[in-house]
Amino acid sequence: RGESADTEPIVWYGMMPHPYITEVSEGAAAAARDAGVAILKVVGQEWTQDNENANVKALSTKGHKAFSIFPGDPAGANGLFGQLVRNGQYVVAYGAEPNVPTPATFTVATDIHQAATDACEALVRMMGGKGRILNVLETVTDVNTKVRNDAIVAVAERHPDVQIVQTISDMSQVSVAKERIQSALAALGDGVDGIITTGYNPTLAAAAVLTEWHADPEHKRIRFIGIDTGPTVIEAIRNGSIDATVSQNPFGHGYISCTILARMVAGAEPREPYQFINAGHVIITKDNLDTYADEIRAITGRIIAEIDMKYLK
Amino acid sequence: MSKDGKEARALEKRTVITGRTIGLMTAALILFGAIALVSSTFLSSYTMFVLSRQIAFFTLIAMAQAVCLVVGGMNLSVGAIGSMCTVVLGLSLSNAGLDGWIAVPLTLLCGAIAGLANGMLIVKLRIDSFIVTLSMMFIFMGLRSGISGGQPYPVPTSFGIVGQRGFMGIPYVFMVMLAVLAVMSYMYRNTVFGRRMLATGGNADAARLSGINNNNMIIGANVLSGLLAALAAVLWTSELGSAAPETGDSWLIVTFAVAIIGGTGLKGGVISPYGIFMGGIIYTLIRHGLIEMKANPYYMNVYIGVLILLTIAIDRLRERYDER
Amino acid sequence: MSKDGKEARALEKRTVITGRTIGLMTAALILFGAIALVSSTFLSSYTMFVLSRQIAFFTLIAMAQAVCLVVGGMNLSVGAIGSMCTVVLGLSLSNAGLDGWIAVPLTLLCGAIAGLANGMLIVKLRIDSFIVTLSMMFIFMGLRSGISGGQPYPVPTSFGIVGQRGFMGIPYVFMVMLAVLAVMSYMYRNTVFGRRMLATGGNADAARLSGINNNNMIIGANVLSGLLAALAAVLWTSELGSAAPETGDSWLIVTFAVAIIGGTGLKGGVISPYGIFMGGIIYTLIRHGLIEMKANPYYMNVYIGVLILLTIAIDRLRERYDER
Amino acid sequence: MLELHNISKSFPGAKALDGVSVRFEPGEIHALVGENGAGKSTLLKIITGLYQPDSGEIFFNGKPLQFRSYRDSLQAGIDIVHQEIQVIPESTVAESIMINNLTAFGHGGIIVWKRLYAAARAYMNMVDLIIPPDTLVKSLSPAQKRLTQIARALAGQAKVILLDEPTGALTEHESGNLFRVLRGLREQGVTLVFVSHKFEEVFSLCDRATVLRDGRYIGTHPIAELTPGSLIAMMIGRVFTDPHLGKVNVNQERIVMSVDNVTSHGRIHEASFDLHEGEILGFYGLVGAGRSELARVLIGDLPMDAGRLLVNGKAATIRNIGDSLYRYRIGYVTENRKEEGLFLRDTVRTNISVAVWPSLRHWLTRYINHKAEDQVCHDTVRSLSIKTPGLNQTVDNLSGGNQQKISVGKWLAADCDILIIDEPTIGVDVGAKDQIHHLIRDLAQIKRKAVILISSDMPEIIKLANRILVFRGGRIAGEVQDVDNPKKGYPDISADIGKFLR
Ligand SMILES: Nc1ncnc2c1ncn2[C@@H]1O[C@H](COP(=O)(O)OP(=O)(O)OP(=O)(O)O)[C@@H](O)[C@H]1O
Ligand SMILES: Nc1ncnc2c1ncn2[C@@H]1O[C@H](COP(=O)(O)OP(=O)(O)OP(=O)(O)O)[C@@H](O)[C@H]1O
Ligand SMILES: [Mg+2]
Ligand SMILES: [Mg+2]
Repeated sequence: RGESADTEPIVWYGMMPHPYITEVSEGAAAAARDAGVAILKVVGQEWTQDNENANVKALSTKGHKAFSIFPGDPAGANGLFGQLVRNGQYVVAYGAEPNVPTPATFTVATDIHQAATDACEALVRMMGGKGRILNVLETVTDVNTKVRNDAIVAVAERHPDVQIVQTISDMSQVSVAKERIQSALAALGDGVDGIITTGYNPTLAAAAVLTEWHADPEHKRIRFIGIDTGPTVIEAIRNGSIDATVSQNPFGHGYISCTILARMVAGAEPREPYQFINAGHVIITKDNLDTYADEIRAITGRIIAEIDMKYLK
Repeated sequence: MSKDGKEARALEKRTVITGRTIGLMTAALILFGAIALVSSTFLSSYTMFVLSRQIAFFTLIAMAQAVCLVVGGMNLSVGAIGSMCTVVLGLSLSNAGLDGWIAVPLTLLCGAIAGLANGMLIVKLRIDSFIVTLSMMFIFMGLRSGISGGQPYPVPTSFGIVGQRGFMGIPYVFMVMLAVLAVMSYMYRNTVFGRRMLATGGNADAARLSGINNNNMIIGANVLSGLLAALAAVLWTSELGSAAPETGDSWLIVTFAVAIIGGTGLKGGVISPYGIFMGGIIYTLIRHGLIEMKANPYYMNVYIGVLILLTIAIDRLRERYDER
Repeated sequence: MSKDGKEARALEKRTVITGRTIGLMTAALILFGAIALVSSTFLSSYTMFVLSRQIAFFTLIAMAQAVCLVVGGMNLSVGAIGSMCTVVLGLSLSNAGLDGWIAVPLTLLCGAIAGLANGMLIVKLRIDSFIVTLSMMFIFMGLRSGISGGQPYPVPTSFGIVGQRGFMGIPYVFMVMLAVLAVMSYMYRNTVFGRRMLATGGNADAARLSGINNNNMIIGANVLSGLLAALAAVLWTSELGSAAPETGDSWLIVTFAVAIIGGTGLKGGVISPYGIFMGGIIYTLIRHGLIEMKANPYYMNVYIGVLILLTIAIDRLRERYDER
Repeated sequence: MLELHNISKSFPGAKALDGVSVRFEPGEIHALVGENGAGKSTLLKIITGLYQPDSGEIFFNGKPLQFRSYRDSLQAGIDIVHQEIQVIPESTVAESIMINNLTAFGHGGIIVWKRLYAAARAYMNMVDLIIPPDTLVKSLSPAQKRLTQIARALAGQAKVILLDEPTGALTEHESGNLFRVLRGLREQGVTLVFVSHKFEEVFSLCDRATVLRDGRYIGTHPIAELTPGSLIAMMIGRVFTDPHLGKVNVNQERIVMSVDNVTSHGRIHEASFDLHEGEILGFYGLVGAGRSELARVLIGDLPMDAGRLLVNGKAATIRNIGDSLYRYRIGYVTENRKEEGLFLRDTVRTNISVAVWPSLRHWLTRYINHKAEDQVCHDTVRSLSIKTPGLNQTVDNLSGGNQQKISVGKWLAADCDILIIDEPTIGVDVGAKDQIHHLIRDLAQIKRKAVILISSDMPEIIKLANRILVFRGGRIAGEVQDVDNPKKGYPDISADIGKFLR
């Protein structure tokens, strides 16, 4: 296999241009700086395993040694990872955990079940321990959706006065999400006390819908928690149109995964064949708007500090 | 002489509200009535506001598709143009800090230019519009991703007025759409440009042999399509309160579904703007009705598919029945 | 004289490889050479293995589209059928624990039935294939989401052999595709069914008046399309090592791009399986070449769009030049 | 004055025009005649900028013309009525007529329909097209579509009008009307070029005639100096005699098809007749009389709502054309070759063999035998003298007449027992017409088939048929027998037919 001097040892792969991916890539770039290795950053065209396979397979022919990859389809990605590993290349998954067992050596991700549970508990607290929840899921072809839904249902069951009044799904675009959330709100009227969204697009859409909803003084206050951040979401929290969102440490996904790969390329060995690294999450409300970034950075710092004790030898 | 006058009126009448449009109206009314019966919140002003805005939006993007279908082509890049225009709007409002009165015309211009590019490529390279707009879809989508990096642009709150407010419970967006409808309907009935576009779509060879410059008609239709897509993007940005680059990603299939439910022929030469409006209403009501009924979200698409098929099948049966 | 002689022979002989296919071959060769020149890893056996499997996959799904284009229709539900078949395959292998030898025929049958449903609706309701398959796309996609809940199904490792291995550096998948190509090419040249499908697509009225049952041809083409989509889904599942419900989500545009680059007419009546194969090669090489060149990933779609357009434009120019 | 100098034009596999020079004067009706494929349509298309010549020059009133498009030609005052009917289905008749000057009927691009209709009606009256001006073109009969096109050319007020077989779909009445209009235009100094294969028309209407043969200019002569014989000789390069076809030998004993009170709602009312072996049965009637529709009912393409059909004495249920062709061996040659007869973008081979594929299958492998297929095609091409460079030629590239021969040839190849032939010689030159006539005749006489011949060309139907059914308003109005009796003259028979038309 030809390996020219300018072949970067590490490839960081993002699904497609997307705010989450952009933040992760910043983490990857920071890791490259801090570890002093060259990292090739590649971003695909579609959020599908197909597209990822086509692109990564093309890359795998080029003599790179290690890959940091988002598993588009947690089961399907294992096929891709297996091929890379068989080809003698290291793989670290970031952002979501592939189905276990997996050929990848590490996963750096938010514990989505925990994050969804925490978010839903936070929503229940905001609703004062009782009320009706509109559960907004993002896609129907993503296993994480099911994990999140299970977590939310479990929280609702723990609180006798809380019920999920309707679940809506299948909205991988903001426009569709806005339409569906609006429709549900229109259909349920005052029958909703809280909304939880567990995807980026519905969160963006819900922020817009609720901003509009709360602009009408006759409408009752609907509590809300979303996931992921974006300028409009942060702005809506700041001006009180929505209550909270969960930040998933995307910077850390990129930074930690690439740092580990850099060590492995330099010769470090994993302590276990496979480990999950919880990159942590933080609930953002009006109170910690200006400090949440530091909280997340602190989590990342803690993980990096423990790398040699817990993950590598 | 008076006979001609009557005929002229007959033509105008026939083309404003055709039999098909009446059929669609009936379908829309039945849907409306059915939902109103089962839902207590359906007739609330919030619901009406939200739904009419949705209808306006679907109708506009379907028009952007229909104007290309009319000349016998199609525009697969309609959503991509919408996305790109959103980025242009976001850039001008947010990064360049331009005023809306400058940013919006700029965005519309961008849409028109994108449509012009489509049209020029179709006629100059003499390649099917399907292929050209498919390629251009890639290109426009790439441009919007490259320029924006996928990040939405914040827009000033004042920019949200048109998209989020209304007058007497009627959203401004809906009024804009009605105005566009009226103009389009008039254009296809009474202007030389409109009639010629219909002729080109009806039979391009015959149109050419009648001295019509088909190329100009095709270019014109594509510019119009780009313009309408840009307009939809502007209204959508205003409604959302931020310029999201992925704006047009879900448009493509909707535009076809609505335009076709609305009776626009895929073979060209036929359009009914009011029919498309009805198509927008039916499509919106189908989707809203499913949520009202708390349809299993995982099976949602099945119901949507079946209902689209049913609507069109009933419409065709009616038509065949009428022909007797 | 000798020129006339050559022309006369050309007008007399039946050819498997048309002038257009040769043009496409040249384009593919040039692309291949260009990438080989700039990349040191391109000619490695691993690269060839990976790329040829990709080519096989693109070619198969494009064929699934092309067989419908041939009869003058299209199949927008090709990816949705692929998705649904993946779910059926996953269910039979994983939940029902069936053997591959039973699960695969079952999956192919499911694809054929889906195609049959498309075909029956098109001919019975006499609705355009565009509308029917658009609605059916919703329905199939809803079914696969509803049944699977988005959950991929694990499949036994042994099931991965066909998709992941090869013989003498040639993936089994590629061989399957070559076999399919040969059968298709033979069918359209030599069988009554194949040639009648071409006739139906060329001019449905003339075909009807020549005693051809167009409805049967349309149904047949749709069944074939469903079958090919199911086959692609099976191979893809084998390659991926799991039955992922979202399998077909990205197929639609690829099928059109590859089929059209490969010279399949959008108006029906024209197909060249080997041309589609060349289309698959060109499309794969374009995508691979862009990665080889480390093209700015955010603008990737722009380059893909430009290259598709260029390929087709050059092909058309060549054609027009040939006509002189 | 329109002058052509040394015009040449080649297509792949055909030299359509070879150094043609000709002059068309104002105030004359100039006939352009020649066999199928002689280059007449090509010449007219070059004059109007639809094709660019390979070489040569055109002068109009002394100035050189360099048309880049048809619109330039219109602007210069030169218009054309095409051989092939091309319409815009969803537009109104008035609009189609006025399409070149829509802008003249409104302000700033907005149409005033009332004025448009009034103006269009004048031209419609001129060509005797008496229907509401807002009728949609798609609902017109072929003849009405043709009249619409002629009205459009008149409305253009052109100084030169080129008419390429304008009377193709018209009846004598409509043609006669058209000729009056053309003579009027001649008085106004308009230059008229008239292409026709019908000699009666050429001789009664035109002032001079130019003959083309195989793309070459043969000569221009005043009509007065010509006879049909000399004109044909110029066209085909030899002396031509129309042999008398003689009596049709019908086997009265054997009824191959019996039509009993067949009704199709709104189309055909209680049609009954018998068809015998070896018979050529003519269907005559004015445009829209229902002849073609009855044919379509018989082959199962239109529903039969009442009545019975017996084929070879047995009741036949024919649901589609597949049934009629493969079970009952009934064929139908359409009158509308472009839309229904041919696969224009496909090869000559496919077009000829499409209806015989099943029988060409290899006995074992069941795949179409290429050798047998090519044999069938070559035979057909030869027996009909179809002018094509090869079996792979795209049919679109053949001349109108050769296309018509292929449309008929397909059904000859299919070897049906009963063949319904609808307007077999529309746009076919005399030579080819004669060939097709002989083929139809041989079909009945030598191959002992039964033929139904639908034709609006009275001489043709009288020449071939032994019996003629006259149609009016969807009914069989009457029957003229003994048509092939050599003792009966053309005037007698046409008078008999005329009785039933009123
Ligand atoms: N577009 C074309 N491509 C290729 N060949 C063509 C084309 N148009 C005409 N030809 C050829 O040019 C020759 C002249 O055709 P043209 O149509 O001018 O004949 P015509 O005299 O009008 O015959 P007809 O009486 O049958 O209409 C024919 O051999 C024909 O096959
Ligand atoms: N009076 C009429 N006015 C307008 N259209 C008519 C009229 N009568 C029939 N038609 C239409 O004209 C077409 C030709 O009719 P049909 O084929 O039955 O008649 P035909 O006797 O075969 O005449 P043709 O010479 O036109 O073939 C049909 O489509 C029919 O609907
Ligand atoms: Mg001609
Ligand atoms: Mg007829």
